[in-house]
Amino acid sequence: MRYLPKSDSESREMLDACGASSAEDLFAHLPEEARLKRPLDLPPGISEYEIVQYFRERAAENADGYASFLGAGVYSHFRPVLVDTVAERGEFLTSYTPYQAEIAQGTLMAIFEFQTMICQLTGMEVANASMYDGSTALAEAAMMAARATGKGRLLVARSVHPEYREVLRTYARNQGMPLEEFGYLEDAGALDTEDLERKMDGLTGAVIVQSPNFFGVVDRVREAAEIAHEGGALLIVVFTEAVSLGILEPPAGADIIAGELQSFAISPSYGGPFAGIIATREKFIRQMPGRLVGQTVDTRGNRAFCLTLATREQHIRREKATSNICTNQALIALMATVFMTVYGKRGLRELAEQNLAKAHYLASQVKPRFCGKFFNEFAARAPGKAPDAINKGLLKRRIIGGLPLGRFYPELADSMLLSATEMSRRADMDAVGEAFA
Amino acid sequence: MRYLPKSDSESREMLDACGASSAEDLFAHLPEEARLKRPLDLPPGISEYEIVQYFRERAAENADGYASFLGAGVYSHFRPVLVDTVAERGEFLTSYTPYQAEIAQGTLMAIFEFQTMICQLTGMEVANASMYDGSTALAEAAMMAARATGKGRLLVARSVHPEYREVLRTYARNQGMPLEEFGYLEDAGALDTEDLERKMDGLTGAVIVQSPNFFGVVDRVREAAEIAHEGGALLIVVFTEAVSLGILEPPAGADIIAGELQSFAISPSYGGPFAGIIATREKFIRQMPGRLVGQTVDTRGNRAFCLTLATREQHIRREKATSNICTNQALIALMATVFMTVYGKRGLRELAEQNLAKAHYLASQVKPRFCGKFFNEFAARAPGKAPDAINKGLLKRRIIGGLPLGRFYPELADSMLLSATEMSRRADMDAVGEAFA
Amino acid sequence: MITKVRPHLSQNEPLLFERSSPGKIAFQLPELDVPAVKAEEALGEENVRGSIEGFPEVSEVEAIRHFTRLSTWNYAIDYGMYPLGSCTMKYNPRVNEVVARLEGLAWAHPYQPEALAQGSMEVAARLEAALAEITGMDAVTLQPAAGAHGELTGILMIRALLTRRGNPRKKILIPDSAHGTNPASAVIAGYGVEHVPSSPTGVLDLGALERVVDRDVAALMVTNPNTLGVFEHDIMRAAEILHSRGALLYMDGANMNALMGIARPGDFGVDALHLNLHKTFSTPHGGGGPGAGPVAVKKELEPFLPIPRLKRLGKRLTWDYKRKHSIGRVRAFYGNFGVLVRALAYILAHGGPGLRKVSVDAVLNANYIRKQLEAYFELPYTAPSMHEVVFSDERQAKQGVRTGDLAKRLIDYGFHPYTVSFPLIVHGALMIEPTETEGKRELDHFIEAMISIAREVEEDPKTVLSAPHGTRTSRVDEVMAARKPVLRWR
Amino acid sequence: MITKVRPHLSQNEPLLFERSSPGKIAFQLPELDVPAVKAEEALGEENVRGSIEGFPEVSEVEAIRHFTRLSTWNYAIDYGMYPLGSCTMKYNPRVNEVVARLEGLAWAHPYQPEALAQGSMEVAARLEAALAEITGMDAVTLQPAAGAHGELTGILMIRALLTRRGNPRKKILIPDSAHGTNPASAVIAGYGVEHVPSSPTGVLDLGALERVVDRDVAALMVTNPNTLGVFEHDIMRAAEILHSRGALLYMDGANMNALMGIARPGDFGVDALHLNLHKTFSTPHGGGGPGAGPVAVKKELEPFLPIPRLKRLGKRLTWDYKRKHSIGRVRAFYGNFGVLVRALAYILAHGGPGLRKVSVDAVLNANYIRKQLEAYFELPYTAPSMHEVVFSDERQAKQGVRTGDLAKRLIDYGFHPYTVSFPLIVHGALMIEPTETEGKRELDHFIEAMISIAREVEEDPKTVLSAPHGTRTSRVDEVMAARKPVLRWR
Ligand SMILES: Cc1ncc(COP(=O)(O)O)c(C=O)c1O
Ligand SMILES: Cc1ncc(COP(=O)(O)O)c(C=O)c1O
Repeated sequence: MRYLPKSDSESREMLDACGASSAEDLFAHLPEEARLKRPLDLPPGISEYEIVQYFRERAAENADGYASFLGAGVYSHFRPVLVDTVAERGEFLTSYTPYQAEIAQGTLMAIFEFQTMICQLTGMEVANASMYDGSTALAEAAMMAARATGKGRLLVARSVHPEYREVLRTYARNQGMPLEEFGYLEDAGALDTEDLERKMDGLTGAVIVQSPNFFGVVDRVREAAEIAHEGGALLIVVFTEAVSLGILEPPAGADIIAGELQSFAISPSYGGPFAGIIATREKFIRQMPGRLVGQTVDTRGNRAFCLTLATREQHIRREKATSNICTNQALIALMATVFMTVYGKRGLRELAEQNLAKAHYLASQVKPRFCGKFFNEFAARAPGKAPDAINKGLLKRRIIGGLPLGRFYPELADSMLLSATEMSRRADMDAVGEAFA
Repeated sequence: MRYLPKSDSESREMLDACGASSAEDLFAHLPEEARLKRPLDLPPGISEYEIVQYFRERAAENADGYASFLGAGVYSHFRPVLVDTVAERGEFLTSYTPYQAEIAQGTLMAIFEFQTMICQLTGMEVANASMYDGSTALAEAAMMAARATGKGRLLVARSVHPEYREVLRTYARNQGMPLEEFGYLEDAGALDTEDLERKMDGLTGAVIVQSPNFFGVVDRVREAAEIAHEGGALLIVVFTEAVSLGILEPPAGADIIAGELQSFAISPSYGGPFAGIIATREKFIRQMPGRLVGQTVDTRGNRAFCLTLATREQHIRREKATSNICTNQALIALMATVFMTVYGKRGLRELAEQNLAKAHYLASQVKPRFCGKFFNEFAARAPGKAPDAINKGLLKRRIIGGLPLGRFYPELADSMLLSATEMSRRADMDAVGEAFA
Repeated sequence: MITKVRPHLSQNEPLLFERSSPGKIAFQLPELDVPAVKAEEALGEENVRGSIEGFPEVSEVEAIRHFTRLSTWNYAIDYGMYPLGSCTMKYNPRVNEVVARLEGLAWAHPYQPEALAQGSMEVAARLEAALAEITGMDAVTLQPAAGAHGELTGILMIRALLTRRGNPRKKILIPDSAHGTNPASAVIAGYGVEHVPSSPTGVLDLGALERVVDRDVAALMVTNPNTLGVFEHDIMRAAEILHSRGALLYMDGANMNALMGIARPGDFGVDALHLNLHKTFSTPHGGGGPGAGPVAVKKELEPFLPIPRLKRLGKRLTWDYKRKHSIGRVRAFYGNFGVLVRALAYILAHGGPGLRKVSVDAVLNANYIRKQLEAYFELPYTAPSMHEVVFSDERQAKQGVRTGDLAKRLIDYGFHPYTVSFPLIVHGALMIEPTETEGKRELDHFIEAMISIAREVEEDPKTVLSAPHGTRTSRVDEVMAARKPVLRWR
Repeated sequence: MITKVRPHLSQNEPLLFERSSPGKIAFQLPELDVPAVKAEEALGEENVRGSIEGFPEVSEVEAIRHFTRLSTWNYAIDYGMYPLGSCTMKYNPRVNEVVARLEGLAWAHPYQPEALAQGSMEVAARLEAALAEITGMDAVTLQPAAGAHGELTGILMIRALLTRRGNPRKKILIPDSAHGTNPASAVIAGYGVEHVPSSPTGVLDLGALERVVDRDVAALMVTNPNTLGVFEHDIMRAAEILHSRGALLYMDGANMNALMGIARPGDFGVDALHLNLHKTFSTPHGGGGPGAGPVAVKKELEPFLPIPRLKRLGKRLTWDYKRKHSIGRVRAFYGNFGVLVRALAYILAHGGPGLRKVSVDAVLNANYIRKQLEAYFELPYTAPSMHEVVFSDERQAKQGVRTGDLAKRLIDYGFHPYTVSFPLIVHGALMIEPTETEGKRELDHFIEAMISIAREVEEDPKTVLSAPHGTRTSRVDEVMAARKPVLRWR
């Protein structure tokens, strides 16, 4: 086998050294009844070329070469070439978690830069080195808020990504954290703060909102913050479209931000791997889940970096840890770091402006469902035309339309969620307009 | 511009330091009449995404996704992924010719390994670090032979690649080296050694043959060697299909081997960049063109490598150099080195065996034109069907057929040259068979 | 004598923020083909941010140099052996990176119509089937993003099953040799944790188990081979005890690299286990992730798998969301799909016989190291080793040198250290897992290095205590980092 | 003080052949879908070779480690400034590597039907047009594989034109400052070479030129800006002299990086020139190649361009082979096409204004270095600098330190050396070309390093004479390598 670096004679020598007459000897101590007595029922190994061929065929079974207006938590953005150039360097790709700081300064410094940029983007004071994704980041943020406030009840906006809420529910249910949802305004698609106020109580540890919310609407975070804080709860703000932070004021009043960085040069990849983050205020740092890199010095006085505050983590604290997370999404975070570096201060703004312009052009071709302000995504409906019918027509033109909302919001069964980014071409948007007309 | 790393304020500072009030000042000393007084008539720069888009569109105008039986000096072989993994490392990709040995040991040692493997493959004693391609390697080999023998006349087999002969003619004509061609046997497609003997004379410095020759025929190198040597000439043997060396006895009796390594993981790339090589006997080493890497030691006694015997080269010897070559094809040679490493002793043999089997299967479906033994390429004809007509039919099945030979050999206008490699699929070969039937 | 490395120059590099200069750019966007929009109008003035303070401003060449220079400060598998016990740092085949980036796969949106996602779904289905066969289990979910996430998912399913049976029970038993994620995951699943001491030979103590398994115990979480690299000889008896008392057996499958084609959890009594595709199945660690932690279960647990489940309808695959007993979702979408692609590529490359050879070679390598080093280092547990071997620093500690010091010194010899101080049941552990992708030459270098260090401990402990000496960064002050946390540049 | 680099560990690695062990493999081929063939039968027993003695036998992981380890012994642009004069070592954009590998381009066979190669041909046509505009010439061939090959091609065309006019003439005039390829190429084109001395200010000496241009002179080969980095102020007068006597002006365009959008050879009297796409147009050097050396000519020379020529027939492009005055072929097929793709990508990225900015910044960088270093190093020619500056070691030589020593010491400071000992008219030359892709920070580091070395020469010349000290390989014995050549492993 080409990945195995021992010749037969080397294996023989090593077996001899071990005093084993054959490889079987090495397993002789296993209980007989636990042994597999037949070969695995898997075909023999294939060559590199056949592997590529196999996956090419699979790729061809997918929608290759379609324009798409799907967003809903996963966005199509240009991926600067440098991102893969960096991520494919063996030194980053094939290294482990940087526990041995002296030979992992490259990864450590990049994470430190990542943490810094996430803070700059979100306006928070500290950010961790990544979570699995946005949805689990939210669940962890909720548990973090419960620890910080000593109160487990969660009040979650229905305009938070439905799948994020499902994940949250799974965690909350088993943690014994009561979870209640509050609504959105039928006209604006923004938070129904009256509903929130109504449902707020003294047991509530966290109010959870998303902005831009699942409908793309830039939401009323400040109001939510006031209500949450008045009730002694923390405000958790979720984002799924990181590019929006290039132009939107970071959520003022948030105590914890849980977000998804897929938009930062991470290909949609059928839903993962992506990278979640948690950013918060310094005072909550001991409650943070996930790894943190800190700056320090080496014995010669040179600046150095290392993993730190590990007493929050499972490998030290075990059942008392702030989270069970161990392996995270480091390489994806690195890719996002390269993305942020390439775009930089001016680029991220310009990128966000292009998204804004494209989405507003698309919106001008169709009928937005809500009147709330939006960034690069919005709900739309065509009187008398079902979303599925519109999409079917678009598919014939090799365009994947929007996400029909009925799946998650029965009351919005007449609407679909459309996203436009810098990659959206005017001609395709015009085609969507025609399909809606 | 994203590739330019100076901010305006930095440029300003630097201009100040230079005592220039503007960038224009730096060019003020140029003669006014030599200056371009208008902007270049080229459109403004475009983004990375548009560049990719532009070339994708061009790629789509080419034959993407066709099976092909074209060979004729450029062969389709699987490219192990490792080849690009290595060649894309910035340390290899973005370094210069290794003149400064202390910080170029990576490139130097790889070339030393390359030279070694080329010797092992060809049975020669020394090999250089690469030439532009096979055709110029041949021209250089011919001039080398003339220097070594003091005789300039060249006798070239017509079964040498026609474009190689054209290049040779260009060099020979201007070097004042008379060039004559000799024929091939009408039935076997092999050297007409009688014709060679007839044309041989005491002024001939080199006899030039190819094996497998342009028709794919494993040629009569030994006989040619005898005739050449008897006449006091050197024998130059050309190869264009390096994979053949995995199974064919290296050309016995050759004094110089000039070859093309495209088959070693170099994509066809519309004809280049490839890598030529010259290998020869130690006694001709001072006549070799091109760079050579040698083994030596550093001041601490560690093994080290450096460019050597530079007194043959243009930067030292100028008009007395063995060649004008400077920049060569180092990265391609590195890729070939990785290829040879991946396939190794067993793999290159197995690869050659697969080529042999595929070509012989294809030959069994059509009518070979010659009876000479062949490796992975052969001429074929279909009674009553013109090559162009056959190819036209195949194109409809998304198959590119063979190279019609009439273009280079009017007497073979009824034939085409077909190549089959490990990549050729049986179904496609069957389709070729049907087209010939 | 250090023979594997020599000192060389390595480029320094400031933080990105220190490199920035106003107006430098590394990007260009295509020109807008639609009218520009005034942000203040579209978003409301109060929602539009000013410029992002401190965000980098560099050019493309500076960006590539920055990250290239940083990269050279890392050690990596591509440089050499990485014997981190429990982490299975094996070679990461590069073809896997190529296929994961094929456009049709990499650009598939999780919500694109199923008819236009059959390729991705087929990849998932084939991987599920292969993992089921390798583990001997009945059903697999690919949703969990890493091992710990898989543990949580598995324990939640156990909880759901027990709840359905009438009582979720209260606690999970966990051997004292277990990985830290096990207790942490159990707690997130809503359970208490009871640690069970290992037997004097480092394995499950059946007597103790008999004593502690009562009606409050939901499951035992066991790692097999355990973290000492020892196969749990009594695993089937343990399963019987648990099952007879209504509890389940969860296996941490992090060490499956020892067992492929050799023994299957499904055949030795396990009810649920997770796999770490970033260990056994070679998906790259990437400096800490991403991974994937599929969970395989027996039929009984199948109804509780997370939604959605992949289902075959004739020739088509579909996502099934209507599963009333499901624990729900543990992650948005379908898992770390790009990681799954790589793992399947790895399985296809080896095939059945190849995977068995992987395990055989992994075990051979560990035993070879054990044999060569046991004269120099204390072996606290002498049961036969599978894929890894755990020594202790007992002998070296007498000279004041601890496992962490030995590890740092190993860096000077050109290796990444082994895993330090884990498992906890070994005081001063040296946990060494070579994996199957190390050849004899590299192993011999490692063995020589370890022996040489053992000698240094006797003759010149100071050198070991102050290691590493050859690296661009000498020993890092972790205490200061934690005492005065600086977690971002300002 | 050395601030740009620190020592770090770097992995040793034996030769592949020393790593081999019988039976190890790094390959697998798909199973044959046709019957196997007995080699002896198909090829004749006498034609079948035995196994290739000494050929490597390693596994994939060893292969990747081998080349990865080797790679880390190199310096590269991606590490930092590479101020090799005359070589124009600028940043190599990575998007160019991506587009050159697009399948439809990378897998195009040179003999595939023209109708199925229009994309490649369009790339070539667009590049020809862009290069013609940049140089101000009328026609371009892309066939030459490198600069020297372009020189040969250009001189052959001149020879063909003169032959057609009745007399090919006998010699090419070449300034003593020229690159070695110039005389070597002239000789291969069948000419003799006459070196013409530069003027005291380092440029063409018109008076001398007047004297030597006679009926035997076919052409003058001049580099502009010349190898001192100085623009040939009298180039137009020189052209007049040559033209009036029936000779031509060939320009070595290696230094076009100074002139894009500033001045065009076609406008200042040049009849033919080559470009080095691997210099000015940023295609990567790859440790020595591949490059591409397109030749641009004036109308008069157009009939002599190599075959085939690209021709537009309505909307289609075709290769024209029927050109009776052509010099013939200089290379099989159409040139280093993959390099052409990269160069066009570079031109598209910059566009007209961007290319001009390239030249402006390249010239600014060189002048900045000159200004900062002229107090420390002798400037033998003081004419204004364009894209590079050439100092001499005159002052340092007084302490016994030569340019080669200074260069080696520069390595310790974290830089690749400048070009040493070229051009020949400067005794002990330090030829420094920063290119436009160095930022102020890197330039300042370089300047500091040079000044620091100048100081070391005064205070501690031994350190300089024995440099480099920080590299894994210390100064290499080139004399021994040449005296007892070992050119392969045995
Ligand atoms: C034995 C064991 N269990 C669980 C884990 C946790 O897996 P992950 O890091 O994928 O969450 C690890 C790895 O770190 C491990 O070694
Ligand atoms: C001035 C000059 N002329 C000619 C050449 C030769 O070009 P090439 O190396 O591409 O053959 C070079 C480069 O090495 C050069 O610097």
